[in-house]
Amino acid sequence: MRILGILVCVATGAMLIWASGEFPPWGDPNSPASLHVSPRYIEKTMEETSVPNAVTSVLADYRGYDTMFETTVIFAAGVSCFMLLRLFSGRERSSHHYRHILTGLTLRVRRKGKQLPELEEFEPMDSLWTPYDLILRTLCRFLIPFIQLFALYVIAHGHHSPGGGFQGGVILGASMILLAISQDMRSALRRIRERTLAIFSVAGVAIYAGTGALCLILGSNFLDYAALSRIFPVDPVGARSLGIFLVEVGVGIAVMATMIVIYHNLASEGFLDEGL
Amino acid sequence: MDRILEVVIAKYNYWIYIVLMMIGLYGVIAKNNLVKKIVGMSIFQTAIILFFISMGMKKGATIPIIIHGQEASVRASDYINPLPHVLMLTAIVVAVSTLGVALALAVKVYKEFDTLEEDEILEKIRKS
Amino acid sequence: MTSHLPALVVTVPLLTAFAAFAAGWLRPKLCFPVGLTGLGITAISSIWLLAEVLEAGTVTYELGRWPAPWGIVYVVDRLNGVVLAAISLCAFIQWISSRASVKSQFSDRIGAFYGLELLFVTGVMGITVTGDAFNLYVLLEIASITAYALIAMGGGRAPLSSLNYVFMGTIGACFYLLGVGYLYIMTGSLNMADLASILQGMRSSQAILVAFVIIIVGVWLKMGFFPLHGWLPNAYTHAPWPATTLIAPLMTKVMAYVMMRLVLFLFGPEYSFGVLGLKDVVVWWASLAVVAGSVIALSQKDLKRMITCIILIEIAYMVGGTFLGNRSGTTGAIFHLVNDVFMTLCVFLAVSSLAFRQRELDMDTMEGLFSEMPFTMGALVTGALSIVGVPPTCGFFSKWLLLKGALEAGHYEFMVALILSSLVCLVLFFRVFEAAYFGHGERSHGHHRMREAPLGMVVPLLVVAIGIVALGLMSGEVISSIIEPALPRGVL
Amino acid sequence: MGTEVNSILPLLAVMVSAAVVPILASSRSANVREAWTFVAAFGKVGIVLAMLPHVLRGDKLSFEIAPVFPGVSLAFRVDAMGELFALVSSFLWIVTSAYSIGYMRGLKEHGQTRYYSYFALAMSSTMGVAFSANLLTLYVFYELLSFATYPLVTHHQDEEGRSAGRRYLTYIVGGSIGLVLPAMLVCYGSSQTLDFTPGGILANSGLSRFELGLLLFMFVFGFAKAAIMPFHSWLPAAMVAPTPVSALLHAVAVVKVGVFSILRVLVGIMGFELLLGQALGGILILVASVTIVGASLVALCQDGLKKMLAYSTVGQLSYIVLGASLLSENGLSGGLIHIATHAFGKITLFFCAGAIYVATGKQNISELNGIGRRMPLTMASFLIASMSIIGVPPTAGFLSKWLLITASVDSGRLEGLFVLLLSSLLSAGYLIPVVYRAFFLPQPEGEPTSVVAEWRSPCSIAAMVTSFGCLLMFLSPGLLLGLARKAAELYLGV
Repeated sequence: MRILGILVCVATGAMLIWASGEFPPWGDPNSPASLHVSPRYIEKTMEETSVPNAVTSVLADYRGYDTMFETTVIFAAGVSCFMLLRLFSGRERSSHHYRHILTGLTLRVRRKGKQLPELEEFEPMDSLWTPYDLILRTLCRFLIPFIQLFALYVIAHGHHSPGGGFQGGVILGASMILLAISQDMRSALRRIRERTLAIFSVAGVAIYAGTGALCLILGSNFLDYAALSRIFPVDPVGARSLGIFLVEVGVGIAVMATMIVIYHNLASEGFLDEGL
Repeated sequence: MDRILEVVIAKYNYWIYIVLMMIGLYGVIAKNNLVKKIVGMSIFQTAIILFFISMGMKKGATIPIIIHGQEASVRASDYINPLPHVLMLTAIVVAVSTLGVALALAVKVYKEFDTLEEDEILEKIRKS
Repeated sequence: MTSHLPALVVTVPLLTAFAAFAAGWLRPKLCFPVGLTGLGITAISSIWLLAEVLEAGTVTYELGRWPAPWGIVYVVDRLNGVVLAAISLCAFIQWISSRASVKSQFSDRIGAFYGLELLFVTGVMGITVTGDAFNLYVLLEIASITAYALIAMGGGRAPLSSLNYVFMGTIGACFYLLGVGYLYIMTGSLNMADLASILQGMRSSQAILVAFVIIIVGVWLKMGFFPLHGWLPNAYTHAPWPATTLIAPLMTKVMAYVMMRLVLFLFGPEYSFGVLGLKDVVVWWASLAVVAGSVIALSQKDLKRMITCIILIEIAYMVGGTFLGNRSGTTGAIFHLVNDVFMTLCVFLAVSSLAFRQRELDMDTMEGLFSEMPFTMGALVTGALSIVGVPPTCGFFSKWLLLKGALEAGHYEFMVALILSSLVCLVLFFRVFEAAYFGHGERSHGHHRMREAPLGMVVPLLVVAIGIVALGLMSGEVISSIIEPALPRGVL
Repeated sequence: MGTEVNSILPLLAVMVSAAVVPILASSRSANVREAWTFVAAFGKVGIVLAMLPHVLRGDKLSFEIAPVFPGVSLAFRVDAMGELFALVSSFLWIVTSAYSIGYMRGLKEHGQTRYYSYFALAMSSTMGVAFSANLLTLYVFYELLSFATYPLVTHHQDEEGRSAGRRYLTYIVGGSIGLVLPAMLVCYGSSQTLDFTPGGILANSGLSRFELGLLLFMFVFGFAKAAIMPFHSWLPAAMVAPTPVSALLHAVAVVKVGVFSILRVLVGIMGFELLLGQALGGILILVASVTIVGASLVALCQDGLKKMLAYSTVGQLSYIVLGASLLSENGLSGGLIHIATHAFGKITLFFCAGAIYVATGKQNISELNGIGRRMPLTMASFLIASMSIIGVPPTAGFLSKWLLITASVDSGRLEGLFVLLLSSLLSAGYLIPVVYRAFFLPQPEGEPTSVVAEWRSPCSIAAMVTSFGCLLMFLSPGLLLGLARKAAELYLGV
């Protein structure tokens, strides 16, 4: 296998190097890639979509269809992880751990045993994650709202600066994952339930596709945001900007929810009770 | 010699991506541990992302966000090519999704066989 | 509304997938009817679209109303029109047929399963309809990721097989992406038609040659073309039946379509067959692949595995037929693609009905099946005869064209391989039928009589079986009015 | 010359038996099944007879099912050759149906529903072959027939049946896919049509003599149903089938479909003129002669009655090929008539063998001592049929043999004459001892001596009917000769 691997790699590499001879040098402004299709995106983005960030306008409008499927890909990945890993009732872990907050004592409760009531003094604990660090926890608690705020900014300001639905959605998702890591998965799940996440993830992509379908219903082509000017008080170019914003929001929601779903399922091996 | 060196330097982005890609490919083909294979796969995908990003570069250009106040006189050569970035945003997402699914599968494989070494798994299959 | 048909055939299953997934959380009972409606609309739209294309010629749809090289366009000509119709019909029929087994196997995650199945259909429909090289990649990944997940649901060794598929599939898709990158860096475009016209002037470029090679190798990886087939038998064998019956007929066939689209339209026949000089090598290789596939199939004991190995043979037919580079060969390959969707569907559905009543499928447990499940076995016989290439089933007519193409091109080795593999398929299926036909009744103690599969499985199955024969009888019409005009001008 | 007439009759003739299959397959009652079989059988004969006047006038009834490739469609065309074959096989289906009832009920065979259904399907396929307008259609029905007869051959579903079935499909489907299909492709490739055309379609193809010869042999051996040696061994093996199956299918339908296909190819695809021009007849005669003599010799040493008849069939089939390969008008019409005469003769012999088996359970020649006294009428039929096979007047076999002999003398093929005479002797050698044993040797002791009630056995009656046919065809050969002449006229332009 090793020899085969080396052979394949050397052969492929040699072929690719051979082909690279014809490529333009690095940073060549006159390469075909820079001359044929892309200039229009840069030169017309303001005129056609009123979005200064060309990446955003290409992403969500010129090639918005790709992006819709990109969101769908991540949604599919989330559904896949859920379907592959999620274990439903009847296959619970044999025991749960609880920690007495004040003393740091840990309790183990068997599955058949009496469940602890929701007490202030005790908190559920992940069996694989024993250390308890007050500073870390407090800091994360403190940080998470700011992270989320920043995420919203990234989503909303994608028209004018680097950012957009994906980036913002990932940050948003990361904040919830941070919560699950710094505390425990059950508290994270209490904030936002599995079912809510699932609905969010599907709602996000549905917002995207729905915007496209709305344009179609309004009599234009699929994803032609200009059609939105018929129901929103904006001109067609502004409608494109608006449409881009709508789909970015959808992307943000979908990415956030999906990231969390993937994390939850991977980290808890599908039990969805204890994380890493 | 100088000419060759010049070519090598002028196109160094391509050499880097090719080397990275071959490392990834080798990992996928030759490594025994499934997670290492997954890592190799990720390197492979990342190399392609690098390739695309590097082709969008233009010397002396800035990021493709139209500077406020200059909307009227936009020249394409002043901004780098946004298209590869867009494409790679998609490719990154795809790579992440593939990675997620692959890891989920690895978890399932581990549950089934109690190991992630491919030869041990094959041994177990042969025995059963 | 008819002008939006190209968008509908992809977005309808997409939206349906979301609806089915959401329904899984809210009202699980709704999943099946929602999907049924969606796929029904898709099937009707794609047939309508085909009719439109036949009448008015190629249909182009600009998504977001951005014109061609800048935005993404859908281009439906006769070639993908007919493939679309075949795929959507196949998905619709499979949907009905797999209801019972999905219900019994995945009742706790029915929404996710159905959602993924619909996303898979979206992916393959999108791959077929798109006119943009990069968009194809994205849709390819949708189809692949959903396929990985669906296959891994089989339990036991399925996750491992699926993981192997992930590795091979990802490398294949990445090769494709890299090739598209090469094309982009050389031309600056991603639109297929635009690319094709720019490539006209770049016949001697090394980079384009390498792009061609890596793209085709990438696609072959996804098709499971020998010797890149390692993932295929395991993945399809270990997958749960509802997934196998959906993925096996569609995935490899759609990739074969992609190969044809790229070879015949993107690079163009002059380049692919003329300039490169690779075509004879590929046909020889395909002949070898046919033989190898036959040998692999012959050595299988398990029925499910055996029929997945037949896919290897069929794929090699299509590669060889395409690269014969003459009219008959290419027509045959395209027609075989369409036929193979239904043939494979028929065989897989039939075997899945057998498996629904009886878990193990080795030859010993087959006895007496003809009298116990006559309709299922009848459909299986029809599908098998079509794969063997017995008239008047459709498989014969495409095989005939392939043979004729091979004869005209002077590739006798491909002819021999085709005939040999037909005989091998005959032997393969004959073993099954013999086992099922003999060993009747009382001699087998402890073997309780089985009932015919439920109506929901038998009726779709019979529809496919009749369809195979009908397609065979209509083959003259189909070839002359759809497939022959679909060929690009350069194919002589 | 006649004209082409569009007519749905050929399609009806083909479909009438397939149409009753659902009824047969779904009915639980034996009476209903048998009644419908008869309806279909009489319907079929009726339709075939309805086409007879057109054919005798020289018209061709044609019907196109579906165009398939440029220049080729799935289509029927009824001409004299096909009509002759269709007439014989559809008429014999009626008789066989009656016989089947007696046989299957008498032996209480299992799976009778399946039996009748596939029998009807097989008859449809046979008609399809008879009426095919081109080689592709013929191939379609040829293949259908192979698969429809498989369940009949293996009806008993035992080990013997399994191996016989394997051999059957291996030879027949292997031959058709492995040899006929590529040969057909070459024909299509070089002439863009597959229609059976007077004078053949390969005349201007520019194929060399070697290639033509190869093609010829791919067809002759590929149509393995004709059982030309060395592709004959499926036929004796297939005798494990119930006797009515052996009788109709393996003496009439299946094997005759094989030779009929070869004849069609010889006259309609290759063309006699081309074969004459390239001097390819001689080698074909050689192949046929080897089969005739070889099979007759093997038949001499058989003890199993059905086995012996099977080998006799192998030999007799090659008469037809031999006749055609003389490449003359008389040869062709002799061959065609031999299809009919041999069909009647051989089916009678099989009927008798079956009748004996049903009545007494005996299958071997050595056990038949004195059976003529218990079943005189059956054995009398056997005698008549034997005479027909040997070629003794006043039976039909004489007619065809006479034509064949005249043809070989006319075309100067004395080796043909020699083979024909030798084989007559040999067939006398294996058939006459059976009659002798039956009538002149004493019955072994301890066996019942009571006379079997033959008048109440459908098996024996069927044998008597067909043996009467053997006589009748000799006495009034007008129709037969007319059709054969018409066919020869059509294809050879005499």
